[in-house]
Amino acid sequence: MNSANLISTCYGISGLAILLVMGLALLRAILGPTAFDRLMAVNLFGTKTVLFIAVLGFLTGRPDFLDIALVYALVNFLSTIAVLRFFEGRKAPAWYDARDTDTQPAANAVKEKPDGAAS
Amino acid sequence: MELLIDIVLLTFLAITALAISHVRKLFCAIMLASIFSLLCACLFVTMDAVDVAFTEAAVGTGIAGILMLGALRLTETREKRPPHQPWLALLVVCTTGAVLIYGTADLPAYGDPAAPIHQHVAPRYISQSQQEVGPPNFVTSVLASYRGFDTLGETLVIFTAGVSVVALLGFRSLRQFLRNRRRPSVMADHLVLRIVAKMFIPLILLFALYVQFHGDYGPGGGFQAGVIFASALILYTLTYGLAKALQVLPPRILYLLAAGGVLLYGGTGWLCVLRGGHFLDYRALASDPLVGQHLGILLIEAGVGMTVFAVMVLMFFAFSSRKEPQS
Amino acid sequence: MTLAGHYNYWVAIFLMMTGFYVVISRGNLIKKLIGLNLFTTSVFILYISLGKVTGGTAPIAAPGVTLYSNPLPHVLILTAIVVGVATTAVGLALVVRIHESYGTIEEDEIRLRDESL
Amino acid sequence: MALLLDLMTAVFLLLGSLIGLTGGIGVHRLPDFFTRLHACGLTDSACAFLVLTGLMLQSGWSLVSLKLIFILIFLLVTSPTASHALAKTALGCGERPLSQRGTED
Repeated sequence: MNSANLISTCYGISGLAILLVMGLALLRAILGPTAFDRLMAVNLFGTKTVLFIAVLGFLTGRPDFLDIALVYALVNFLSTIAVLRFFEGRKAPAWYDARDTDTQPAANAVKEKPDGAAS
Repeated sequence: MELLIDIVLLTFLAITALAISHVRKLFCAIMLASIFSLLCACLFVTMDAVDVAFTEAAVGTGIAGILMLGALRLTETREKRPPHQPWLALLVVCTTGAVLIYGTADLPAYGDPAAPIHQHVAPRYISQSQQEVGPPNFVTSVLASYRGFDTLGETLVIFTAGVSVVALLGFRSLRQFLRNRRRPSVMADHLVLRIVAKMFIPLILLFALYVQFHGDYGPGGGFQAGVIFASALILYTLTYGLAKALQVLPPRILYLLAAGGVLLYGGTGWLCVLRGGHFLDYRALASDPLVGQHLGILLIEAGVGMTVFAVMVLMFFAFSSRKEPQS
Repeated sequence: MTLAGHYNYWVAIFLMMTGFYVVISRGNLIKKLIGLNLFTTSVFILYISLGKVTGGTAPIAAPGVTLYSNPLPHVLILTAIVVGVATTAVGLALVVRIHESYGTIEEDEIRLRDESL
Repeated sequence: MALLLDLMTAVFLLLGSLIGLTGGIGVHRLPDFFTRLHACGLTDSACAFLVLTGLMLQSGWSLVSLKLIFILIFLLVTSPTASHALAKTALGCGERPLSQRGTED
């Protein structure tokens, strides 16, 4: 196997591996269960997108479009901060449904109740 | 290899879309929508649309999600169960989908170089634009020069949207806002976040300038740069609070910028007319047509950047200065 | 008509129909807007798929490259994305105002409120 | 020399992918939010560092490498910051780690 071949195989393998991680993150975002899990999944998805776009540039032989990856890194950080900012100062607010009461053990559901009633 | 990546990404998209239609929590739907947009941008990169991916990155993932959350903060967060059975809707959707899929049978295969779409104007853009307009990025030449009139319309739409949002949500003035402020400064305890934001905001602004002026040679241009500028300001607002951001950039300056950008665009068009050319025919701007084109593209990209920046920031301010409902 | 040749179009239409379904079957206005966004994005995917040329690269001139993808759909979609977000923002602003005056963003509750006036 | 660089690139890329996959599986399998955040936060930076360094070795001294360095710096600073802020906000909102559940109130 010559070295150019080796390198492009490596690009392909790592691209697919990153796609697989993206799939796992997507699953976590769909399954939840808490809002923070989803946010974390989106964050993970975003960083993997950055890497994927970088690898893809090398795979297709035109690596000069890394600006997109840079924008992703920036926007991903920004949107994470934005979501956190909306949680700020709210103790288990009713509006973001921190937990699915039906998928969690009963102990947690009981703990959530007083907060929900208060708000 | 590329085909495999393409198919995997499309399958992920389909799964995400199904999940979006299924979930009842709006917060979750918004998170999934932002994943949807990230996936779309990856897909656009695999389909060679780097400029589109750039825009989707800056706009679809960043600004759209933030605005949706802003609206969610002001309304309800849980969707109620729809009152009627979805069978009729499902039937309509399936029928329409079947008809459309039947229609795709006549479409040329994906990536076919002989497809009709590649025969008409695209060859001219690809082979002639560097002699006629100049920039190596064909998308920029088409956007700013060949279809400059179209882009003027789009810029006006964005301006109008900004005006409508401000008209609908209003704006509490700075003094009122400072008086009404009861809560302590937001994120005061997130020291790490504030320091990191402080470190990166100047870099983001620099990067926005790079995107603005590098649009001729690579992916980028006024639309994207405007949004990146706006995201720097949004980051500032999120970490230091709205009151401080309003002191840095009062709405009155934003109004001026939004209108000024459109004026700069239209003014460039009229300048061409005054110098004896057609509307938005930049060749009239200088004695050398290529220099004229370059100058014209620079001016209108600046106009687009100003308007997009101002409108995005205005929208964000309008949503976040609105008082939350007492429930 | 092969799988690889038309998969893009089919998925784009599937996404379009999912968005359409969300718009017509859900009563919540924000959910409707999310569905509308889904629909718009699927149209973007359809356009960009049509512009792709096999073996071509991004439409930015580079030495030694002769085959580029079609730049025209890219231009149309680039502006459409920004306009789409701007119009979504107008929609969201309307939803916020509706919530302020009706106290709800569910379609049928709004209709009930209207009829009882 | 070129062969050595290529081999190093291959090692970096494959190692990065492996670490990324570990993180992905961790995010999927671990039992609660904080453990999942730990899996995601730890592997994220390492994976980004290895993959981007691998790519940098291929591009040599060029604008591409410079951009890769910028992306790397940005990710290395923002990713832990985001994890930190996420964990802090989750604690502030009443989410508790698995080991502390039931010991309060």
